[in-house]
Amino acid sequence: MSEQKFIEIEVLRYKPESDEAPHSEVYKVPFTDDMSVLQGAQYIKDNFDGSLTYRWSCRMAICGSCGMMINGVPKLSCETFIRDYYPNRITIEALAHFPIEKDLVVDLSGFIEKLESVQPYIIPAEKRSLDQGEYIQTPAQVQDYMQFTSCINCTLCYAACPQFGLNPDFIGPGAMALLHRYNMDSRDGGAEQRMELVASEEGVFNCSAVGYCSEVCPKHVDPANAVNINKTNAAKDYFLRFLSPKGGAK
Amino acid sequence: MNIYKADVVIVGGGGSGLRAAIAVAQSDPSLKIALVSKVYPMRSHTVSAEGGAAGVKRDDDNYDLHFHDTVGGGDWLCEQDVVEYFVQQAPIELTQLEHWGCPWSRTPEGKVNVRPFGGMKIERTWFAADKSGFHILHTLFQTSIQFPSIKRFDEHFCVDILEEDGRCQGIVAVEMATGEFTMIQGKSVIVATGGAGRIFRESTLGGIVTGDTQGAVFRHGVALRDMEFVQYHPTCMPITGLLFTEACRGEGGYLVNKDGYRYLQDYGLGPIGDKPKNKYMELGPRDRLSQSFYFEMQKGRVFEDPVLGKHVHLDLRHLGKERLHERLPLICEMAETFLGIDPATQPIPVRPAVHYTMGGIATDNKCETTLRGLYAIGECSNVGLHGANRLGSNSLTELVVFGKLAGDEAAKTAKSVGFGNTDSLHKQAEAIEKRVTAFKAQTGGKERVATIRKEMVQTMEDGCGIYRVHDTMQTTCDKLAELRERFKNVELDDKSSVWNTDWLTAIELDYQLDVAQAIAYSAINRKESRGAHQRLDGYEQRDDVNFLKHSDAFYVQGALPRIQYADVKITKSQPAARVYGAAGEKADAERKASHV
Amino acid sequence: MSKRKPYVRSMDGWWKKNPFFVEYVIHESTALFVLAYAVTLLVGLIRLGQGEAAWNGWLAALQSPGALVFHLALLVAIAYHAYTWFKIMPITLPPIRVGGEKLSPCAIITGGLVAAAVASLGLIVLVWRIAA
Amino acid sequence: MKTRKRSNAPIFWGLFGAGGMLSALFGPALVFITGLAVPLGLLLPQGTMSYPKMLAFAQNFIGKGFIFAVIALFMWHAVHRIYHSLHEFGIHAGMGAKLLCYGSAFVGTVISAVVLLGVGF
Ligand SMILES: Cc1cc2nc3c(=O)[nH]c(=O)nc-3n(C[C@H](O)[C@H](O)[C@H](O)COP(=O)(O)OP(=O)(O)OC[C@H]3O[C@@H](n4cnc5c(N)ncnc54)[C@H](O)[C@@H]3O)c2cc1C
Ligand code: SF4
Ligand code: F3S
Ligand code: FES
Repeated sequence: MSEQKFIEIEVLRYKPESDEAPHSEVYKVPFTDDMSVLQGAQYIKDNFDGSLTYRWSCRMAICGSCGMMINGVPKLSCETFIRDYYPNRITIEALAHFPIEKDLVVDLSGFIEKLESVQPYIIPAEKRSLDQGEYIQTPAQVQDYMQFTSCINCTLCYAACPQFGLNPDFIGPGAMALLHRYNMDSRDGGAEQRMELVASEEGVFNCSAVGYCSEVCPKHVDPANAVNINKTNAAKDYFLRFLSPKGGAK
Repeated sequence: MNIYKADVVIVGGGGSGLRAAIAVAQSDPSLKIALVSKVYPMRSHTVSAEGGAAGVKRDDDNYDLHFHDTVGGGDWLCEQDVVEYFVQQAPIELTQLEHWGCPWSRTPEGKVNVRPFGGMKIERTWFAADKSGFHILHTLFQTSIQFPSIKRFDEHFCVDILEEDGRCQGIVAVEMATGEFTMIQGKSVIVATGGAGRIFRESTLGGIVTGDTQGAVFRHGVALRDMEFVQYHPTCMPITGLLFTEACRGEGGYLVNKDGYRYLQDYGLGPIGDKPKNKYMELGPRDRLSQSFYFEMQKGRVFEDPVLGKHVHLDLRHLGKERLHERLPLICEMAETFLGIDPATQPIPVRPAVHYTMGGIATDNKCETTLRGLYAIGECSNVGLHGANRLGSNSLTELVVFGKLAGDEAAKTAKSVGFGNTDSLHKQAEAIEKRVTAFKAQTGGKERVATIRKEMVQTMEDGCGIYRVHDTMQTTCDKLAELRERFKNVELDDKSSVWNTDWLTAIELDYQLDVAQAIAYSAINRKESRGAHQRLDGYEQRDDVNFLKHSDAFYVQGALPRIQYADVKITKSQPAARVYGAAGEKADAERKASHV
Repeated sequence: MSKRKPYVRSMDGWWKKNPFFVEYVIHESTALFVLAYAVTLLVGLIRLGQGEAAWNGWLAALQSPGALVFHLALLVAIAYHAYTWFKIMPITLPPIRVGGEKLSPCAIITGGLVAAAVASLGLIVLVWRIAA
Repeated sequence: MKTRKRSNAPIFWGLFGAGGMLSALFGPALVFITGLAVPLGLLLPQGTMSYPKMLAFAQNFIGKGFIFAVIALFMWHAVHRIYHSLHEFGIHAGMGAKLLCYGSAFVGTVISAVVLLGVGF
């Protein structure tokens, strides 16, 4: 047996019912090389303090629940490995820019509202009945939007975006990626309807192209690209609506 | 306690729950729907499904073939009328998903493409790269947003159902963010809470796949059916149990033992062809593959590693980097992140892990349980589709086919009955609140939730593994009884209200212990080998005389579950030997010959 | 009554918390230099409008050591601005497909930098040709 | 659904983008020419920016346009970023800051236009 290795994990704890503000606590956790930071947190919960609270489920970087600030960087804790930090201390904290509900759990209701507001469903360009079978979509047409379908709603990009931190009303990178996904789908004809949101005061112009959102995105969605392409779209729409009577939203 | 009234209450925001919600919303926009889920719907475990969803698509395929694959795969424990309905609805529902935006992978002409899958005779698995479940779930969730009649209760934990006058009349849920209780009164209730695989130790399943709601329903006198059938997936990552999809084998991957030998040919799955052939070798059904691993292990022909333990290799190298990255991007990513392996140059260590619970809340062929007004769908249910062994890619399709059916049925029911008596239901709900809140008040015991859970999952793995014998199953039963006792001494670390997951896991565990008992007792009582239930203690053969039957476990307060047997509906496929590989082909030919 | 009490963290000093943000703030602050240069040119333009003497005065002022150091700083800052401008270009452009393949971010950045190099060289050569 | 106010950012954002691109393409070379090469007499011929030459340049249609674009757009680019930076550093000076930032670019634009028109064609 090789010697048991230990890592120090510093957790930003916050118990709303007894704490005024968050504070740090350090735990010494035994680990093996295949252990993720999420498993580190689970170890703490199972063995030291059952009140430690965090979200998780799939453990395979697909459900989007387990985002945390790990040494200041937004990451999925289930695919971040303790071995990569050893022998230094790991600090974990609730995702930045969101209100902390308890320990590592943040309030996501604002994000969910945004996600709902982008009309993230096919608004058919052309209605088709089920007997007519599937819509024809060539692999190239699929490629136009596929990248933006990969978003797992993990909100790491929100924790990365200072503009969202400064203005929580900003629709933000993740929701815009989803909006763009539908706009780019050949089956969809809803781009005009969605323009109202894109071009609004909560819309894309809050983004100053910091770009960190795309940097941290675990699924390579490139939400910064979705936001910024839509600045151009919104600008076009803005100027075109003076020219053509029906161009764009109100 | 808050009170909310909805026509249809749906518990579970996974693929099946969402599909049902949309069905209700579309059938009548005036029906109010409450969709309750302990996680945001897009976190549901459907998200993890990789391979795809089965439905007849190609010209050379037909319903009959899908039917026979399913029934044979299920070792004839399937309800055949249910399977028939299923195979016919499958392509319709999968096309519906396409219309809602699901990014199915396409052929060069722009039509939906299909891939081969274990146990399926013909390519009929619709897929969206290797993130099929992810795309299905997000498509359904996003589609559901357009229906204003669906009121979501996200991150609300359902602690029990309400029953009065022989009908299910609603549920009680805890809002996780506040710890507050809400009674959601309904005219009909659909349970869509997913599987129970987390009752086992090494599993491919997410932390939410706990099976607690099955336990709640169980306590209301509804049977848990065929619980002994637990599917082990043959290709999982050692330790974490993370899944490498069957599509790896569908695309042509090999399973080799430590001698580099494709050992499946020794277990009735050969011979090896020069191309992957459906139902041969690696494309055999999951139970067979997992069982072969077990024997290889007995023979000492598997790899052993101090960290990874016993395993074999899933070899994808011959597929080439390009094809791997196009068809199996998630697999490449997972192997890279979790194991530091590039599947294009190195074989992947794999072993079997618990993956699916065939058993579940017993329903009729319209998804209704014996408790009127209560429906169950998806992995938590047992409508009779999978029998003793589920074929890969049938369950994603099950979600949409039976989600739709249950939604339509529950909508009909909701329109035909009125609301029950709110006051008396409220009293019931308050009693439930009192019961589950009591966990927090319990002091003085020194048991930890985590410890009991750990022992439960270990004993389930020991006793109800790939192969089973009476003595270890008995040990498991005894251990579960002991844990039941010890559970009374649990003391929580966290007694607060806001986001108290310590408390919620205790509620979960309480129910899980019941479900675990249902599994163990169903298993020990089935004295034969069928599908995923394989015994080595004198019951190695299938016994159609005594056990061509569903086992129904009933809850008995303070005592062991009662196991009863029910007939299987057989319409057109009489039980036959379940054979694969060359033997399977021969049997198929014989069957055909005898039909004409 | 709900016992929730979400805690909102302050954004103070956010830009110090991550090297990525530090870089962002630095490249954003190059705007000050661009403004300073624009004002310098504007002054020059006004002097030009005021006649030859005024113009020559401005030209002379540019030769002062202070002005030279100032312009050296401007050059560094504005060159950095140009570099970062192209560095974020991949996120601002719609996907460009060449023969079905998406152009890589690296190719876009290189393309931008090459364009800037060509433009600069072109400008210098042009000025040189006109002047000669 | 809640009604949303349309942002009028496209105007400023458009100017910002144009100025950013122009300054990225030509900025370094311009600084080099006007601030270093000419004052130090490097590389370029003597009298590159002599009064007659510059006057002619400013009177020429293309030259006028170039000078105007460089000064005005550089300014719009810069003030837009500065305005945003104020917000980023937590200085929410509101309308005042906005007026000051964009106002100065506006004034600069007007002055350069007036001068450029003044030098004749
Ligand atoms: C790794 C993996 C890969 C798979 N691949 C395939 C495949 O390729 N093809 C295929 O056909 N099948 C596959 N499966 C199986 C299939 O994905 C599942 O059977 C199916 O997704 C289950 O869906 P569901 O709707 O029943 O439940 P889930 O998606 O698990 O959803 C359960 C829902 O119930 C909610 N819930 C549970 N308990 C409570 C409670 N107490 N209170 C409130 N809400 C609650 C949860 O929040 C969740 O929303 C795979 C499974 C796994 C694990
Ligand atoms: S865009 Fe990327 S980072 Fe943002 S929510 Fe989606 S997956 Fe997460
Ligand atoms: S980090 Fe924020 S500012 Fe824009 S590019 Fe990304 S949304
Ligand atoms: S646990 Fe699902 S993304 Fe990490």
